[in-house]
Amino acid sequence: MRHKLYTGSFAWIIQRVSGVLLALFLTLHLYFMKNINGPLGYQSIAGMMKNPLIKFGETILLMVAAAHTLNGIRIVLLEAGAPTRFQKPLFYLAALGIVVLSITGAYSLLGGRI
Amino acid sequence: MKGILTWLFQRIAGVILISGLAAHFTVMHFSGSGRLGGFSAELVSTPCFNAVFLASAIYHGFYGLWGIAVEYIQSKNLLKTVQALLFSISALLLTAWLAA
Amino acid sequence: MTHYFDTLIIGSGLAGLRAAGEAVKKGSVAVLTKLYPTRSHSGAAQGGIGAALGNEEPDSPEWHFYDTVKGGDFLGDQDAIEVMCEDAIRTIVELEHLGVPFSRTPEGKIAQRRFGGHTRDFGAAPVRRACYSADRTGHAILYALYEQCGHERVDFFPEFQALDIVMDGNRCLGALAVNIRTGEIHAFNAKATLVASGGYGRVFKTTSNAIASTGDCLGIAFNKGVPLEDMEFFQFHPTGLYGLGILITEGARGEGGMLINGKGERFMERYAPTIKDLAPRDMISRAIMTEIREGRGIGGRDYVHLDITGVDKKILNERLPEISAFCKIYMGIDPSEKPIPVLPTAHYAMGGIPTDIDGRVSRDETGEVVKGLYAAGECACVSAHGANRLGCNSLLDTVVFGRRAGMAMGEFIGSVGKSEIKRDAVDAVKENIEAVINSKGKEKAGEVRAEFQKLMMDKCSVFRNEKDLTTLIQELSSFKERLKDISIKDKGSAFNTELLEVIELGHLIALGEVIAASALQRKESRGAHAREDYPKRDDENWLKHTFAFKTDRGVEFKYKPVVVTRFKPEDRKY
Amino acid sequence: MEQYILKIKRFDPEKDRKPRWEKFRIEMEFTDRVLDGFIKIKDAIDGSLTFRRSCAHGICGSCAVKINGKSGLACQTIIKDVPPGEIVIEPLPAFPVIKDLVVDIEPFFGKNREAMPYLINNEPPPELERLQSPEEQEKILQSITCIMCGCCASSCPSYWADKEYMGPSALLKAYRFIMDSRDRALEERMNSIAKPHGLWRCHSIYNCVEVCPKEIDITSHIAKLKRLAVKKKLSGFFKG
Repeated sequence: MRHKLYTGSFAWIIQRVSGVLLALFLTLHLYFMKNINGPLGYQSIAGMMKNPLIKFGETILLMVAAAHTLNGIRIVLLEAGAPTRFQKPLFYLAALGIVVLSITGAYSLLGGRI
Repeated sequence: MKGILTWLFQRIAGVILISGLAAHFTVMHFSGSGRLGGFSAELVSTPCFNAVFLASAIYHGFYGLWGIAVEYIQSKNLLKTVQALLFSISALLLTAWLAA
Repeated sequence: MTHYFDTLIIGSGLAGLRAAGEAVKKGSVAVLTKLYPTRSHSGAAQGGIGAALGNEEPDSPEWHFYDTVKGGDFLGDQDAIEVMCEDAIRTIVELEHLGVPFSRTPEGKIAQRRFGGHTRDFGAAPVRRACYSADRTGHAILYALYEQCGHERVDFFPEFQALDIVMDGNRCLGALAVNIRTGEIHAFNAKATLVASGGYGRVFKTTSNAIASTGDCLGIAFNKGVPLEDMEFFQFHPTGLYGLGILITEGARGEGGMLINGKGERFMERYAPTIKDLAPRDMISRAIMTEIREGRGIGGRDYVHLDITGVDKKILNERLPEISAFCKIYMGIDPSEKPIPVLPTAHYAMGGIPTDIDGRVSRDETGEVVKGLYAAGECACVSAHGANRLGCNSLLDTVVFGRRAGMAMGEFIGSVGKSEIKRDAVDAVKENIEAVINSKGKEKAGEVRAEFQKLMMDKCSVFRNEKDLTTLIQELSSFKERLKDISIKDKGSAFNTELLEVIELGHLIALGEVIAASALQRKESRGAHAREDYPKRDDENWLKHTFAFKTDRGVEFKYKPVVVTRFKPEDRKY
Repeated sequence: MEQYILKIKRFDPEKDRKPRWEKFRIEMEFTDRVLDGFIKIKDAIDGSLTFRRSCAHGICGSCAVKINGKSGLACQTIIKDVPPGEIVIEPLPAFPVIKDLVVDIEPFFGKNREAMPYLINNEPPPELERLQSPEEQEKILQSITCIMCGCCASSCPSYWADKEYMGPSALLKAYRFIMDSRDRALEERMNSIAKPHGLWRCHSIYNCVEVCPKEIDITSHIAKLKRLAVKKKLSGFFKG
């Protein structure tokens, strides 16, 4: 039997996984943007961006970034002195924020504009 | 005493990224006019903003990976190698972008 | 494996650690413990450590001296008591400087509270004498001493259980111990050996003592011909959590708690009109048992209530957090709202290995010493507590006499050469172990132990009489037979706790026999020893210490006069 | 009396190559402790069941095990507080198993020693006690209640991953002395904890707080140390 999964460790796993994904994305993003004038060319990139699969990927990216950001704010607040009794409520708040951001973001990216 | 400032910068970089990302996203993706609230496309594309934003992002990301490496890699040699690799990639990315 | 040390200390409670801190100044020190040093039952001491600091109200070591003599029903050796009470203030200051986080007064001095039997002006009214760290005083001191010892390069051998103390004629050579983790026997050669292995409350069914408090070293020493002093005196703490025996500190009454019977009366007013619920423990335990016997338990049942609902909640949180937690966890009771069901619980052995005030073990009633063997703490009987120990004097005893033993050993090791434990001593211990492992008997250790503890509880606890004690002694001889008939399932060598429990049970039964025999021969009531058939104290015939010896004919007794210097025996009224 | 099933992870180093599960059916009172269950099994069913125990009321810290996936003291876990059904018992995670429920706790104690757990004050001592106001003591009040049972470390994901991480209890120990108004070794202690395998491996996961049998708010104590380290570093900068 694995160790019981508490809110705090759940938040930590999200933070870890999203962090690694974002670092990976950041590296690729910077690499491709730098080589934009290279073999791929701006046009092909711009064309790629219209691909629904890429749009979907961007939505996921937004969700991951939102999760990392909001939970990051939670950790910063807690380490700055927010009392322990707030750690779970803060996580629920962050989770709510992630959901809201994801929905609005997805709507904006996949559909029209806000 | 080791790691105090690097740890602190991770938090500071995080906070910079939050505001930077907010500007980046709002201006680039959500606002058709290239202007939203206090952010403008001009601000977002100034070299200074870019440099700080980029440096923060690279620092935050790679320091995070560095920390994970410290925790999960038991072998001292492997850890050193991985850390050197992380450092090189981040330095390369940063210089390549700042040079432009 | 063989080790050589200047000083060997068996037990890592307060006495052992304090002695180690002292002995390490003069030579190498090994501390053996069958647990980990921080797991010692010293850490469970709650209420306080006594010293006439006078931080909260006027106090004097002389009053402390008097209270201790009177609390011990005049059986304590007054030279030892004087040493302890005079040294108390220095001891507390020393502990404070070592880092013990004592609770504080608003001015930042060490806070003190009332405790049973501690009075001002020779019995006039309760006095604040117990220095405390909330209700975790033992824990706070234990950690400070352990941490300092670690710092001082004392060699710790955790999870090493002593199996034998090796003697060569009248000289102690060291001890044999098993490394519990591997099952390997280690020989510890030492110029000086300190027994600081603590109490043996596990001879009784209901006890505040740890499961590890089995008095192993007393059993070993007794086997080796060392007498045991005053074993009939076993203190029952009046307020053990009903059914569990977990201690509720006297500090709870010191802070204003009171005992209530089934009729809602504060019955201690009848037994000790001056200091009521802060009377010495033996008196309160008897009072509770009397109330219950006469049908005034709560709802006619076998317990009374400790009511601390009147104590300010803030004080409860600050000064008694631990017991509040116990009550919530184990009884589902919030003591700030409901009274706590309590019953006397076997708590402290006044008797033990006889020593002088420097921890040297006596070989007989004349005070002849065993060379190189020392004892301190609950397992020893300097006789600072006489027939009944006052609350908060035990921690004081361990630290004061632990330090003195440490200093004495430090001096002694300069005067003798290295010792060398012979091979056959090791072989004998191995044979004993083999015998237990290979036994094909049909008894189970757990059952034998449970029956033994219940028997001791029924026949030899708060009240005693000749009929019960005689039956008890007869039945105990059958237990010695049953012990040999115990077989175990675990035949391995690594962490074989089943084997060690059988060995511990052997010591418990041996000690039970000594307790019963000692109780039977003392025909008077004094302190914790209450004989229904001899209800009066008899100074003419019994103002003397009992020395029990192991002989082929069974336990035999000799006597040693009580040292009376300052306070002549008087009526013990509160 | 009710029937309970204790499912215990067992390992005998002299017989087993890997741990195995064993189920024991025992009668227990509603108010019994899990430790009472162990003792019942050892006394009546299988004497070879091996576990540590001593005080049986949550002050010695011997009997920490994993109960239904949560690190805790067997003597402080009452049957009625455990969800009905099988009770799953394992040795503490993160420590090497010696036998059955006994783990090697030596490295854990070693890490506590890294934090220099003893009061350091080389100023000449006053004749009586060093004064300490109740407010000053308030700061260390929670931290002194630690019983070194190992529950915190054994449930910390950082501790699981990083074999060199000091762990929550060692950091708490450092806190206890750093915040003690009588201690004079702030610099050395800061050096002993502000290092890659020290303070910075705490990610405020709060598992230690969830399991601590003494209900110590360990994470917030560690967060205070982080803030103190930053403050000390920055003030060092401004002083030159």
